[in-house]
Amino acid sequence: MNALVEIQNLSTYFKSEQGVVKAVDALELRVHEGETVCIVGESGCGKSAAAMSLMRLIPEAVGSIVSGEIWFAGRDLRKVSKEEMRKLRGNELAMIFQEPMSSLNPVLTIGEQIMEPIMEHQGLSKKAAQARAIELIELVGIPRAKEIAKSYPYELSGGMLQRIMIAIAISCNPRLLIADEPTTALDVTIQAQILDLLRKIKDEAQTAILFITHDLGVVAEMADHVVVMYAGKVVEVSPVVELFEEPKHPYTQGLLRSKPVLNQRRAKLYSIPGQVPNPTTLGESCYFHDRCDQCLDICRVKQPPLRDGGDGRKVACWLYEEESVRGQ
Amino acid sequence: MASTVSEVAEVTRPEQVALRSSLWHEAFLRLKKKRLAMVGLVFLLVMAVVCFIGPFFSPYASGKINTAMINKPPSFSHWLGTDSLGRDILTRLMQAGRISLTVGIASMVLSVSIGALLGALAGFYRGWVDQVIMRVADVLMTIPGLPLLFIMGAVLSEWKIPTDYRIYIVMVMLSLIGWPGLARMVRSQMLTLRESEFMQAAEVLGLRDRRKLFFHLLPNLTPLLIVVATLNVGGAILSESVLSYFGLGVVPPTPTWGNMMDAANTLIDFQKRPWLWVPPGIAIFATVISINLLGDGLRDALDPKQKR
Amino acid sequence: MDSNLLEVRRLKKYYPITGGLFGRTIGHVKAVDDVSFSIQKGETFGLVGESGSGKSTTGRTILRLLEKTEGEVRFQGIDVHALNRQELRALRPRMQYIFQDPYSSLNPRVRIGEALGEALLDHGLLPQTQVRERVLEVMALCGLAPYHVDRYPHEFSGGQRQRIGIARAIMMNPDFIVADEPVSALDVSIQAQIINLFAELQEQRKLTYLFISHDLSVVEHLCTRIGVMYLGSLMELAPRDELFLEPLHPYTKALLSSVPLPIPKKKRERIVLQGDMPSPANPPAGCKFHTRCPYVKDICRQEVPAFREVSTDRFVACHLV
Amino acid sequence: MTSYFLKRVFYMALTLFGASILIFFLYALTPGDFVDTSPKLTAERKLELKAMYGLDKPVVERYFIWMKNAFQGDFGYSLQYQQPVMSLLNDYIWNSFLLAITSTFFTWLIAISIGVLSAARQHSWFDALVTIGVFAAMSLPVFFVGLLFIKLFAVDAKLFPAGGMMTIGSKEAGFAYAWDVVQHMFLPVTVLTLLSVGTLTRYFRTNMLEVIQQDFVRTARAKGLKEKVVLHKHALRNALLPAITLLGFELPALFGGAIITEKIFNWPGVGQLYMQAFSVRDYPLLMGFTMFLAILTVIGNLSADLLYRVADPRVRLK
Amino acid sequence: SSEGSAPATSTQTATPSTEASAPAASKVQDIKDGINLATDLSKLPEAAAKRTDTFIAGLTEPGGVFNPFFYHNGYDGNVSSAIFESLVDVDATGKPVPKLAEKWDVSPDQLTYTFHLRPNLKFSDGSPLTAEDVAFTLTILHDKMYDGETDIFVASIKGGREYKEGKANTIEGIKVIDPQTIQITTEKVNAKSLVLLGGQVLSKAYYGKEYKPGNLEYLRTLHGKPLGAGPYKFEAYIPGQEVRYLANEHYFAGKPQVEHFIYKTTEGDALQFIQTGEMDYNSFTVNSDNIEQLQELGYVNINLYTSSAYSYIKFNHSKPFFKDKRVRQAFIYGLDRQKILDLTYQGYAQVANVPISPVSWAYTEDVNPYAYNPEKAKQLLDEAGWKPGADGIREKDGQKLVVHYYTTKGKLGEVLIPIAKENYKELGIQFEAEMMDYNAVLARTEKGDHDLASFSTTMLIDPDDGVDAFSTKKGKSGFTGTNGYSNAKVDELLEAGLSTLDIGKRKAIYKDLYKELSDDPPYIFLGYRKILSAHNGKIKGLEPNPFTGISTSLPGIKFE
Ligand SMILES: Nc1ncnc2c1ncn2[C@@H]1O[C@H](COP(=O)(O)OP(=O)(O)OP(=O)(O)O)[C@@H](O)[C@H]1O
Ligand SMILES: Nc1ncnc2c1ncn2[C@@H]1O[C@H](COP(=O)(O)OP(=O)(O)OP(=O)(O)O)[C@@H](O)[C@H]1O
Ligand SMILES: [Mg+2]
Ligand SMILES: [Mg+2]
Repeated sequence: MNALVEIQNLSTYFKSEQGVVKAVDALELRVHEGETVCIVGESGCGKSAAAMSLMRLIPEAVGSIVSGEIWFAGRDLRKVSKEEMRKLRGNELAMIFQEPMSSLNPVLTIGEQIMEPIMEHQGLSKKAAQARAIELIELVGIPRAKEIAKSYPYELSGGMLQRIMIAIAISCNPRLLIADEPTTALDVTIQAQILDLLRKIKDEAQTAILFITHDLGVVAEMADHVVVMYAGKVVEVSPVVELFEEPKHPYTQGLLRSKPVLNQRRAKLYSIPGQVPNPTTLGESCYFHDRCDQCLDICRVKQPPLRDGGDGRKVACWLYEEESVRGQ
Repeated sequence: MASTVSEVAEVTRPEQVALRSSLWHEAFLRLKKKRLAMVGLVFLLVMAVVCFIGPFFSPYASGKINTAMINKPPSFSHWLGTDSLGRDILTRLMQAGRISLTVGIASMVLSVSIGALLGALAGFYRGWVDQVIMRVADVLMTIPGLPLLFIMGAVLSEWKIPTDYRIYIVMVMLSLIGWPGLARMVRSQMLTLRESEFMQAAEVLGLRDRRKLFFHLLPNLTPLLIVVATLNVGGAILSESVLSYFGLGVVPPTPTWGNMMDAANTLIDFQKRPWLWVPPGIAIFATVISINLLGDGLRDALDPKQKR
Repeated sequence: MDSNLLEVRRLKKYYPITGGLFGRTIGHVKAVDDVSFSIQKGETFGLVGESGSGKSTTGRTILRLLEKTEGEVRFQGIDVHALNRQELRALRPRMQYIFQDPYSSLNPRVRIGEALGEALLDHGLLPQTQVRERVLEVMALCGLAPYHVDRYPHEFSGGQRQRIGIARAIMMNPDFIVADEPVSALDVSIQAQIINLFAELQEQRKLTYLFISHDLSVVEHLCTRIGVMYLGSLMELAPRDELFLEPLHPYTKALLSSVPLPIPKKKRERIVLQGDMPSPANPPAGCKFHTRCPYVKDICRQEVPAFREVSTDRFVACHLV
Repeated sequence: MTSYFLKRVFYMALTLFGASILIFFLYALTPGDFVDTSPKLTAERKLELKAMYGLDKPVVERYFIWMKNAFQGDFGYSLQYQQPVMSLLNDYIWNSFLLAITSTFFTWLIAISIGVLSAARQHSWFDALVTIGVFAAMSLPVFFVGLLFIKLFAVDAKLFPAGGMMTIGSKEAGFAYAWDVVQHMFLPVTVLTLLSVGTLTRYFRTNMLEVIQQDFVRTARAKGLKEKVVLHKHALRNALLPAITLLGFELPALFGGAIITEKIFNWPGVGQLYMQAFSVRDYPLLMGFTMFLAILTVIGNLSADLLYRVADPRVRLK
Repeated sequence: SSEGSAPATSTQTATPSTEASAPAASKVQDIKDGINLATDLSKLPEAAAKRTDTFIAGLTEPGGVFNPFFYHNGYDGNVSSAIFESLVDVDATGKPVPKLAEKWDVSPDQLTYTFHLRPNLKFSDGSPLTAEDVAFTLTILHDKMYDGETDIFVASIKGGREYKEGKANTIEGIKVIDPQTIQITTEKVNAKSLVLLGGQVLSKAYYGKEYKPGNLEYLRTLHGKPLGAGPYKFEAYIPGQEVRYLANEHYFAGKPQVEHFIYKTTEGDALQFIQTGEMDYNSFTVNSDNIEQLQELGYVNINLYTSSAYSYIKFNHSKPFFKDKRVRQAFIYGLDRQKILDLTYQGYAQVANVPISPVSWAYTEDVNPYAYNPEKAKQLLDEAGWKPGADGIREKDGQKLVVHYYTTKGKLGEVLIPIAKENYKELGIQFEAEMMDYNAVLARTEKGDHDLASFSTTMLIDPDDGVDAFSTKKGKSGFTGTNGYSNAKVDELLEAGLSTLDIGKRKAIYKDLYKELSDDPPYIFLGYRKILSAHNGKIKGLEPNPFTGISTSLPGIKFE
């Protein structure tokens, strides 16, 4: 089956005063039509950078995609012109961000902000766009849509704003919806609502969703496939059930073990020692080696490749390599 | 927050133990990377050194009037020519630089300290302290600067201050005009800072006001103060020239860049004797630019949140 | 109960709302509206609830970082809100606060060593010469290395900064600490480290915590008793196990069922609450939860349910229980 | 109306009162008075005249007399011009106003355009050039730029008139007159604009830089909007809002700051009047002028504040 | 600027100098006093060449009070002088000549003046000008509410005081004999009375309609629409821009040939307007730079003449060290005045030694020239008991010889200060200078804060105007004030100089007076400078006069 999105060997580097930050390093990613893929990982591991690379929204002044291919519906997004890319954005590729409050323009009305992409991409008249906007507001489950359309962002709660963001994102029936931590800033009860809504959209429109989060609970609820990232690299790729049942990479294992889980109280939480490495001073070693409790000699000198286990799972860890390969 | 990662890792590296970092030292390191700012800094240093030391090497330092050498264009003996009284322009330019730089810097220091202190007090204590300070600031801001300078110039000369101190009067005048704008900015920053979490933390610790004010709040104003300060230096040098234009500045024969330019304030000199006004013009221009470039760089460099 | 370290009685905190073209006061945000509870020495009292439910306001009003509107806060029998500035300052070392955001709660221009030691100096608790020693000692306790002492906050990671925040709080040997969502801003892998540190310190120093969080799993892990807040009021208050095993209030139930569990494909009975939390400036009449309650009855719309003790040490405010 | 408004009005009154006291007493402290400037008068004659003008009364009393009249809208007669201060200001103020408004307009127009462009292309050569240009504009003394322009554009190139507000002796009216004035305005407006555009450009550039890093700009781009729309509709609007408050300070400052420009270009503005009044210590006129500026400032501030409240939905509807 | 054209003095022209320009080594050729004709009229800018019925002159800042007796701004005086005509005028040496008055008789006791007006005089509106109008004009000058700068009491008209104090309804000394004759009786002989009494004439019909003693308020509304009998009549005033005139067809000497006349408001040396041809006449700071520029233009007539004013540095005579005249003499000997003038005016000024300009009939060179002589100065100081102290500064009775000098901003100050500092340092005098605005200098010298302060007189018509400040009675008022100079012989001579109208006798008296003043100097006389103006070479008949500027020749100008 052909994937809707296929990212190969994508690297995005940022320039910082300290040096080059390899925010995304040889990323492999595949999203099929109607599928939800979750990217998990700690803050700064490059999740957003990956999403922004896909949208080609990395600000030129600070960073750029240095290599790789981004295939979207048969086209390499790295090769399309700026103008074409712009026409894709908001149309076939849509994105929702983490902070709904700051992601909406404070001085424009909600209605206006929803109408913009509709008018831009679908060429609807102002009137028609207005009607469509109100429809969309209702669609994402907000009552009194007409009034809401006339209000300004600060007048709405975070949950409502995030729904507005979703309304904007789905306004042009995108084929891929990228959600960058859409619920992190929200409360659990609101999060439940939003997750419900996203599931509904996915089911109804067969929209593919690239869902970024660091909450394993959300991953378990939303994902079909999971991509675990660490320091810009993919360390594990797996269907969701298998991942939670049998995490392979020590980092994934650590993550799962260190999260306190409701109704599963333990006397002491497991904690991964140390912290995420500085992205500018990464060497040749496995980036996780100094926090890993199963660290091998080779881990300190060589990076493990992302190996396809054949069962639909991939992992980048020397523990799963043949002894012979390891020995090299 | 995107800034975490880069700051994290080095901490774990023991080889950095010995490096006792200082904010200023770091700031300097950061500053060194900003080319424009360094150009500004180097230029200012050179300018200062030349102005303060240069005249000692000049054969014309006494400023003696030479009727035989009036309005001569640059030549080997007078590198930048002579003025309408036959004085060496280069020497005067350097002597003027001393005064102009001093006026600029001193009035900046004065107005920035007054503004920062009053603004900080107003923002920190609020209540009547705030009311009094801000109302006075309002009043001063209500009256446009130039008319106020005229009056003050006339009033201050009445106070029989020896003419050598006239320059200090000029500085005081400029800073008396200059503080309210800054005080407002400082105050509004203080109001924000006051509510910041780290100030809440200071409150939890039960720290004294003095400590909160001078140890926690004021240092956080440095970026603002630096920007304002650098703008002020340029502003003060220019204002001095305007005051000179109106005869309220420093008394001749003491030269300043401002009154040197003003001396060439006729169409004739403009057309025929560029050596009279080009050097002081360039001096003011370059100094103001340098200071502003330096200030821009410094502000960025002093921001500890900016990564190296 | 004389083992009560802290007693909060009918505490209210209203913020005035200004607005309109001319910025006059047009109403009040009832951030904390009639909250009562007590905390015993040595326990960890958890306060959970959604954003805006008034958890932080409660915590800050207890420590008098905010002036109360009404009610009473007694700390070791002392009425905190009746003290003058000097007395309050003298009381400060005994009760401390840990902030949610480890980034903004440290002054970016003050070295860690100074940030930790300054209070000791300012209160004259230790002579200058011994301060550094003590700082290093506490830093070690919180898992910070001695060489960190002369660094600036921006040179630390989030987890380390939160350790610094904790170190600062315990520096003066307080009896009581309000921890306001201390792990929410941290990464999963770091969260566990900090939660463990809280537990360790409590054991060693016999600390009493008021632990504020919106993450029920964290609260479950750390707290002995838990209060559930909604719109400025306590809905339910119970010992941990009872609350998690048998929640009484419909809100507590909904909250518990909303937490996503890291167990894929597990089918749970889920209560998805509709709508948002109403504005605390204009709370619904009757039971504040009635607008979102799946079991709402007529009485809920009319009468405010009393916050009553339904069994030993279990309190709930619901007409249906 | 509401307490906020009342408070503002009260502060305005307080500020004006403070300003009037300050100015009056400063003027009183300035050596010399109107009568002293007359070179030909005998000592007795001077005393007579001082009594006639009330200059012999104690300062405090003079202040209260002035205050009382001012309250009744009577700013007195100019000593030198023998005309009511108000009608005198009226003769000159509009000329200054014309200059001030026009140059404010261009200053903002240019500052906004350059600010937006250079922020959009941060770190480009254009941006660097703008930075230097901005500082350059901020570091030249007015009289210098003024003279330079007269020499270059009026005397040498003969492109524009050298000064004044209309062709001498011109009896044109209507459009021809307007065109004449526009030509005469060109140089002074350019100078004024040049001198104030720097600071404002800097301000807008910084503002824009801040705004374009905000999340909602990213959202706008993610929506696939044209870059022009992103910059002008989304970013600029947000960058403009806080600047409204600046506008309140701008205009009065321009009046005060145009004094030199008016002098150099022979513009029949109020700055000239002020200078003249100051040199002969024409107190009623001086007080009238400064109070005019003070009132302008205070009203400017208030309206800018109100405008801001109307323009910014966040403040507006709360 | 107006300096060259002011018949009345402006408050500004009294400053030592408001000019600011740098002299150059003199390349100027063939420039002589008087009018230097244009060399190349073909260079005349188009704008100027086209203009044939409008004469445009530059004037700094007229203010709108166009009444010769009420203005407070000298430039308003210039504006008025084209509109109003006087009975008696003065010629280029300051001697009275007939104007509206055909002739006048002075009684043998020199107390009564009878003016005979020309026949058929008319104001510009066609109404007749009679002796009644003259009487009215003199009367309102005596009104108790009169606040102008004309001091009519100098003439001591009989009954004037009574009128002012309200004790009389008319002034006894003013008698209208017939419409063409008026007789004025004074109580005291004063050589200046003739010109004062024969001043400009206001129309009683126009200005006197509402007049009641003690009420001059109504006049204010007329200041902006003047009516007189001068060569031009007022057309319009555009504040800050220009004053426009039309030729007066009722002018006694015939309607001027140039129909329009405009005073354009300009600032400083407005050379640019001459260069663009927008203006026909303007005056300039005198220096070789300006002259050279004007000569280069080629199409202007350059007028150069010596001013009737002189500049000086006044001593504060209340200061103990100036009580000794040897000290004052030393200050004069020790100051290189020639150098100061040379640097300031580039050869267009001469050192002054008497308080009257060389253009006046009273001028003499028969006094001590006080040539620069530091040795002599030192000797005088030694004699006076001022001995050099350890730091080189002279002292006496423990007091150091430190003098404070006040001046206004300007070229003269810029040159004088460094030179004086140098010169006086050599003598052992510490010289401290300060610059302030004119009004402040005035106020502070009046208070006696200064030791030295420099000023320039206004235009001096009568020699007495240059010396009256030295009278013991006069004392300290104004910029001429001496703060206590007193010399019995001077007083006597001053009195004598005024008490005769005979110029021959007066000449002798002033000569004695100048000798005495040279010996016991009240001031350091600095110099007489020249006045420079230029006008479109196409214009003929324009001959600026040191006393009245361009107004005298206005009626006769024409375009070639
Ligand atoms: N504009 C930028 N300039 C320089 N470095 C950047 C920039 N944006 C991101 N980075 C760096 O790139 C790396 C990846 O950042 P990214 O935002 O993709 O992380 P993330 O996984 O989305 O984290 P979070 O969970 O905090 O959103 C980080 O090290 C970050 O510091
Ligand atoms: N300074 C303030 N002025 C006005 N209203 C405020 C202020 N601080 C908080 N509030 C309001 O009071 C209510 C309770 O706020 P509080 O911060 O206590 O909630 P919280 O439970 O801590 O929420 P969170 O989880 O977001 O921290 C909220 O509605 C908030 O908007
Ligand atoms: Mg992210
Ligand atoms: Mg909170």
